[in-house]
Amino acid sequence: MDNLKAIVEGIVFVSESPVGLKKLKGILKDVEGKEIIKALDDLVEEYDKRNGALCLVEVAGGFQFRTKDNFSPWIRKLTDIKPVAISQAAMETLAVVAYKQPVMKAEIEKVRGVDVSGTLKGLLKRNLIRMIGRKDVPGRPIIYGTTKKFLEVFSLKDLSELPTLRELKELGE
Amino acid sequence: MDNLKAIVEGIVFVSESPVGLKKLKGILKDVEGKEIIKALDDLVEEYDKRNGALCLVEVAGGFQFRTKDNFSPWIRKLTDIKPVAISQAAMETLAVVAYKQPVMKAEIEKVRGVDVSGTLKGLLKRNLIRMIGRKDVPGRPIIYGTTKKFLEVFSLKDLSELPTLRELKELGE
Amino acid sequence: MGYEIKLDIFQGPLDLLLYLIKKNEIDIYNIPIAVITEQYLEYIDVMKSLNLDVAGEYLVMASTLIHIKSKLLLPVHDDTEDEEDPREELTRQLLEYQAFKEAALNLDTMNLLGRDVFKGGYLVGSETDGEHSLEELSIFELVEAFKVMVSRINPGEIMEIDVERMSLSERMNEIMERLNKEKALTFNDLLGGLSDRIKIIYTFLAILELMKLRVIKAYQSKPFGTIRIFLAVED
Repeated sequence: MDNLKAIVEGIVFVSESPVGLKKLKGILKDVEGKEIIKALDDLVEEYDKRNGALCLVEVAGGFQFRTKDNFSPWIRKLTDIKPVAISQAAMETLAVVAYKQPVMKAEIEKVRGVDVSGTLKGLLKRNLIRMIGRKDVPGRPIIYGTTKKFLEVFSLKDLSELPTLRELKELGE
Repeated sequence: MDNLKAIVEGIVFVSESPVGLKKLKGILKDVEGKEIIKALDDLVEEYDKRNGALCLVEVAGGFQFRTKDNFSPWIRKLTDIKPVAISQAAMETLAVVAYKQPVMKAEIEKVRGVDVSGTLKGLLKRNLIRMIGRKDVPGRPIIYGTTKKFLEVFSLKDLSELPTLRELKELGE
Repeated sequence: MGYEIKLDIFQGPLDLLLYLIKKNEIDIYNIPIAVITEQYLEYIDVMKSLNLDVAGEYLVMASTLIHIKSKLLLPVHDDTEDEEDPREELTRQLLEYQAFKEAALNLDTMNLLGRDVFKGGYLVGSETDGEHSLEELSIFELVEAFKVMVSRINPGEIMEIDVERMSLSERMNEIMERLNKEKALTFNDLLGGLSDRIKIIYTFLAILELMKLRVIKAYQSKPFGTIRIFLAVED
């Protein structure tokens, strides 16, 4: 396909969420995976080199066009944009879920030392975390984990890209 | 402004509706109108010449990035498989089926207080619920239950992983 | 002492303690409990005098601190050499909390979509209206939808939904699925292969429930003979 790169560009541009290789393969049936990867790589490089506001990034298991971060002051001047804000309390709860997942509410509360019902609910509503199942212990408490949306919002390819957590030194053991 | 072209590009890219000159002027206060027009013209030309899927077009009194016409067959393939949103009404019906299954239509309507024929049909079509049988009583009403797909979509191992009302209450109001 | 700090900037008792430790340049592995307890209680008093709601967690921590302090004052017995330092658990908690607090700050420095970077057509309304695609539906929305409805109907009809009930539904669905395919099943077909006691019980309850609902029928050709199950209504 001559214009594979352009087709990939169009598909990624039109999609609302990051487009993974699997989806591209599903649409471009006759094209080999490695050719698609090559097209994506070329696009990433092209937008990188070009002196524009856009870049193609790999997040949440797919590719997405975004503005480069140094343009945010201008974008935020758009009156119809309400910047995303996450409170410190919510961010702390989110951090515990992200690093300790799958994690129970009681465990989060033990770490933070406060009731986390409110922040947990807020994060569920924003689809940054989700209930991923139940723990196989008496009472079968719900366990929580992060979502794909979490990866998308925090510009992470996958969970292994989370910044490392400071080593917790074991005390008196 | 050196990077005026890039700033304009970023603003237009991020906006959902076409961005007019007036809006751009409002954001780029110190920049003269004709400079902004020049930046827009340059961008239109650049995307035109480039061998990509995108173009910058003037529509509805403003500028907007779009895919070029000849890419529409590919884009349509994408929208065909694009997951559709589920309405609040459908979600409510689905919730009643999930929690009260095996359940008859009349019971769902009693809880929801409205006719649910439409939403039931939609949920059946999406394979989120199914007819699991008929009751041997006059009228032989159909009884409904959720499907394997339902578990898949909500990332549940089985129905016992659904959160209970008490657990939801614990998350606070 | 000047309390220039707004108390609601603390994320809880652990956060306040960390602040006090930092302010006094204290070694977290060797916390002078008496000093810290005194300062902590002063903060609580200030909160109260400002008519701020002092969350219960702050008071629990206050009593923990006092408890540790009193333990440290007790004379050490000879046979308690194994006993751990009463401050140890607190130190462990503080260190863990500190690590996650740092992690939260790190998360905040990432390029946040909608704050630092933007995707095409990203506008208020387009994203926040809860328009989630079918692929990533959250159970939370489902449960919320149900809760809203339950609050609308009269309280007498609210049934307590529990895990057991849902396990039962799961088994009922499985039985109906098999019956729709295989038309007839014996008790043995359903129960035979099961080794999990709980599952056997649920399967049996599910059969009874489906019979009660008149969705399936069970027949037995002779006493103690094979019990066969059929759909009550053939489609």
